[in-house]
Amino acid sequence: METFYLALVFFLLLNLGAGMWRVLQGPTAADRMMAAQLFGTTSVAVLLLLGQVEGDSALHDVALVFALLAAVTAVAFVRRAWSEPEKEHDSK
Amino acid sequence: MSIAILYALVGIGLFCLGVYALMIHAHLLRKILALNIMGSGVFMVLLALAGRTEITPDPVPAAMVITGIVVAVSATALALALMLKINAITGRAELNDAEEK
Amino acid sequence: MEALSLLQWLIDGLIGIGLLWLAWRALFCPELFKAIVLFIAFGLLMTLAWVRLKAPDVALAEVAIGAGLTGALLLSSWAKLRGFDANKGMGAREKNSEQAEQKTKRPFFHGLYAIPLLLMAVGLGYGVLQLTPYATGLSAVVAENLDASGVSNPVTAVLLNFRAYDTLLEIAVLLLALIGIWSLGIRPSVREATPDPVLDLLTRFLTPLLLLVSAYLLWVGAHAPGGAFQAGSVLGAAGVLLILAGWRLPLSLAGLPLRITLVAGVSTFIVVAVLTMLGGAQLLAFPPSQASLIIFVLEITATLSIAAILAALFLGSRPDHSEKI
Amino acid sequence: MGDFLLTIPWAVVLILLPLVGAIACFLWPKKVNQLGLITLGGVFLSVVGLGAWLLENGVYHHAVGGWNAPLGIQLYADGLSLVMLGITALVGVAVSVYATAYFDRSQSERFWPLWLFLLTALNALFLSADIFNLYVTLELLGLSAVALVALGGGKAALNGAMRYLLASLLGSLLFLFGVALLYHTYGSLDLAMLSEQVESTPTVWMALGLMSAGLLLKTALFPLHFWLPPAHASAFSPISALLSALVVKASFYLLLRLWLEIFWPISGSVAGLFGVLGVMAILWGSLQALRQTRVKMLVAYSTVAQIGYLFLAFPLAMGAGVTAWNAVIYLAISHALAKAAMFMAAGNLLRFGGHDRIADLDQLAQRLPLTIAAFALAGVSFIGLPPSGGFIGKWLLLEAALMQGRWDLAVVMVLGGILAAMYIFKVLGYAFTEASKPSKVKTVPVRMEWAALLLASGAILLGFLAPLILPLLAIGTPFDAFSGNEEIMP
Repeated sequence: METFYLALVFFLLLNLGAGMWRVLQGPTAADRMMAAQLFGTTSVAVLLLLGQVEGDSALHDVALVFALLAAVTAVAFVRRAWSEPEKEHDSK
Repeated sequence: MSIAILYALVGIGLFCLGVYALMIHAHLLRKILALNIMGSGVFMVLLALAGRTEITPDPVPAAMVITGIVVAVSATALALALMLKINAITGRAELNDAEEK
Repeated sequence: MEALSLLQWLIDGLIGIGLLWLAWRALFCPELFKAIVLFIAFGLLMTLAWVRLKAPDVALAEVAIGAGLTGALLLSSWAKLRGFDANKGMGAREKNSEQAEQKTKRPFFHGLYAIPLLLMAVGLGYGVLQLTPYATGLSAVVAENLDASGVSNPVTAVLLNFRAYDTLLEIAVLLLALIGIWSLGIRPSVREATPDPVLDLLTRFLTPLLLLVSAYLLWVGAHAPGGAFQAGSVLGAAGVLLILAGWRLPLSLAGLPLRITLVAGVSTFIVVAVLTMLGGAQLLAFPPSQASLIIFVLEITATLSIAAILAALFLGSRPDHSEKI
Repeated sequence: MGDFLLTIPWAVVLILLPLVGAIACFLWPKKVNQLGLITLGGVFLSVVGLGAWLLENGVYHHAVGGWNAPLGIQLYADGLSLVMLGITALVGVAVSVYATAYFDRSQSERFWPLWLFLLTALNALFLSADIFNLYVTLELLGLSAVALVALGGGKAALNGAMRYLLASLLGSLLFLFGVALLYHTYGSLDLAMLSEQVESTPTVWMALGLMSAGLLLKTALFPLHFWLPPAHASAFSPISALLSALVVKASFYLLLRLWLEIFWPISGSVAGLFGVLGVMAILWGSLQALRQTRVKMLVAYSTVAQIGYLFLAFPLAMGAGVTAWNAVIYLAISHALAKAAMFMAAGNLLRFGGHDRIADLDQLAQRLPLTIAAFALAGVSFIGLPPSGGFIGKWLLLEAALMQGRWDLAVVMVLGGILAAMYIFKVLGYAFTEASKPSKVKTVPVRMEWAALLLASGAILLGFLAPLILPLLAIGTPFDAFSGNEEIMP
């Protein structure tokens, strides 16, 4: 079972790589931010799995805080950095 | 080689990347990012090397890293505020040597 | 078993490479916004690394402070940089300055920097590899004295009892950073937050949750990962959320009451220090029988102060001045 | 009564009192001047108390939290810490009195909390014997110093503050890296424990290199001095005085402690490098000072040069031990007094004429005699003329150099003195002549003139006090450990 969980963790980490590609490619700021959010969500899953593997319930707390703080960062992005949605295309 | 050493080496890599970026970038936000990444590198070395053990890891480096993270966020906040102030006055978020003469 | 250990290595290798790659891209990709997003992702991956290194206390602190608040601070500062530019009618300013940045890059000279740094990296790596394979840390001493510390989580014991003096100075550093920022006299950003129904709903839902989690972390810190810093930064995040939602501290509270909250953490430390010394003991020496109570009191005020300071750091200007302009 | 006073833990008071003062100033901005001056008075008395205690009992130890090393943090005070604390209190009182007249209402509200945080950091740093705790005090020191520089508010001050902040953070992180390596080698953060265990391994060398590099950057030794002149010259004058006199010395003190207590047994030979950098700092700093057209810039570059002298002691200590260390501490404290006085005098000039262009000083010798006298007296100490404190320091250093036949270093010391004379007289010369275009003048508060003059006289007086101060340095002498190794050194 442990091996299965760890394999799952590995798979999820590879997924993060895909998310990274989105952060780099954009093309809009929102795309990048969404990708970073996906990063957060996947990490929550990784944390829960690792918590299962190591039998450490503290990791559930980490996952919880992770999920909550990701929401705050997203709000910071929407409120502060994403004020002019139309002009935001930093095509590059 | 153990996992502790692996992470310690990653920490060294982060530290050196940070120093390099700190030196070559002109934009202050980049310099601040560079300092943060350097800091993460040092914290990683500090904590990773505590993992060279079979029993429960040493709590003292963990406490030191938590202290370090708090100090780092304080310094970052001050640096960002200073950067904004410089930008407000000079219109550029860069150090400007000519102004100092 | 073989597969298990291989998987462990693969996971750690992937995290390590991911960290280096993210750091590299965050530092050297041409657009600032992208760099910040990559840095936030870097912080998140850092959290996984701390977990792998069996330091959930640090992971909690990293995710709350390192990734969460620093990320919000960076995003907000970036937006303000653009805001300044826009006010001056230089919408394309950032692009220009970034192009300028590209132009001033002189690869030859930068290569000169890279060589000694590479040597330094190799040297440091060698130094680390020379260490004894087993740590000569303090875990044994900490475990021995844990019973007298008043808490059963060793990291909390170190932070609030064995090395409480560090923590005192550290809260002082936080307070100092805030005072330093206030003394810069930055005008608060003029742009008022427009009301947003979705955000209001989210805030209403998230704020109580953050409060609850903060209280939980504070309570759990005595015997499991958690404690004042983690609780304080989650509470501070609640403050950041409220600020983002357009909520402002009432003016009647923005003066002395706010300042008292900001200094409460460090002041409690000082009061406890003085009391212990008046009792004839050493500075910050807690009698074992009362240690857990003292630590709890210290943690509560520290949590409140840390939260207030972090939220105020995010605001970036004195709240009692903001209403005047 | 005397016994009761000796039971008060003065070292702890020295750390907590300024912190309480800073918080009080933050809470009640209307009363900052009174609160601040009371705090400074208390700190000064506490240093006296600690001195009395040390004379009575020898070295001071305090296990914070009741936990001994390696678990807990140790406070430690010997003669060296006492002298540094004393000079901090002395300069601190003078600058504080000066500041009450220099700053207006809103400026002093911002100045006082930051300055008291700086004082907390300095005192905590001089008293700590734990390398991680030292890292935290270094950060407290760096951030408060940067915030103080930024108070200036102008382009130059903000630029200087930012550069200073970046250099300071880089320095702290280098230091912390060294701390990490030392901790993982020996499992302890306590200076005394580390000094017993340290041996010559690659990891320890790495730690030594990182920590020294970080501290050298903070001390602004040539060629790492780039951040110092802009930061020190663009800050408000009392703040420049604090930075040049005290903050730079704090990281130097730490460097001295580390080398004397941890690294000395293994690394005597590398000290030669410090000597070379010291020589270059003296020459480069003095020549740059000579080229400056503004008084504050000149004084700031003079700091770069004077720091060079402090590093000459490292190579000399190999053969001349205690003499060299005494010399360097004497130089450090007389530089602290004289440089603070000089920056205050520069502040007076700025207040008086609204500028500090050297060429337009316009007969200030007649119009601001006290200030020019302060400048001249401080200059006497830099040049190293008898009977100043600078003279004693240089004399001891020359003696150490000649004892070992290091003629090269002796020549540089003399040359540095001549160059110092040239830049001091450059300012004084213009202060006696009439400028081509007279500028509007403002009155300078009497307090500001006297504060500068008294400190400058202190720098001269130090020359006479040598028989009193040198024995203080011998309390728990940190130089013993090193003289024990004297025979081992080639």
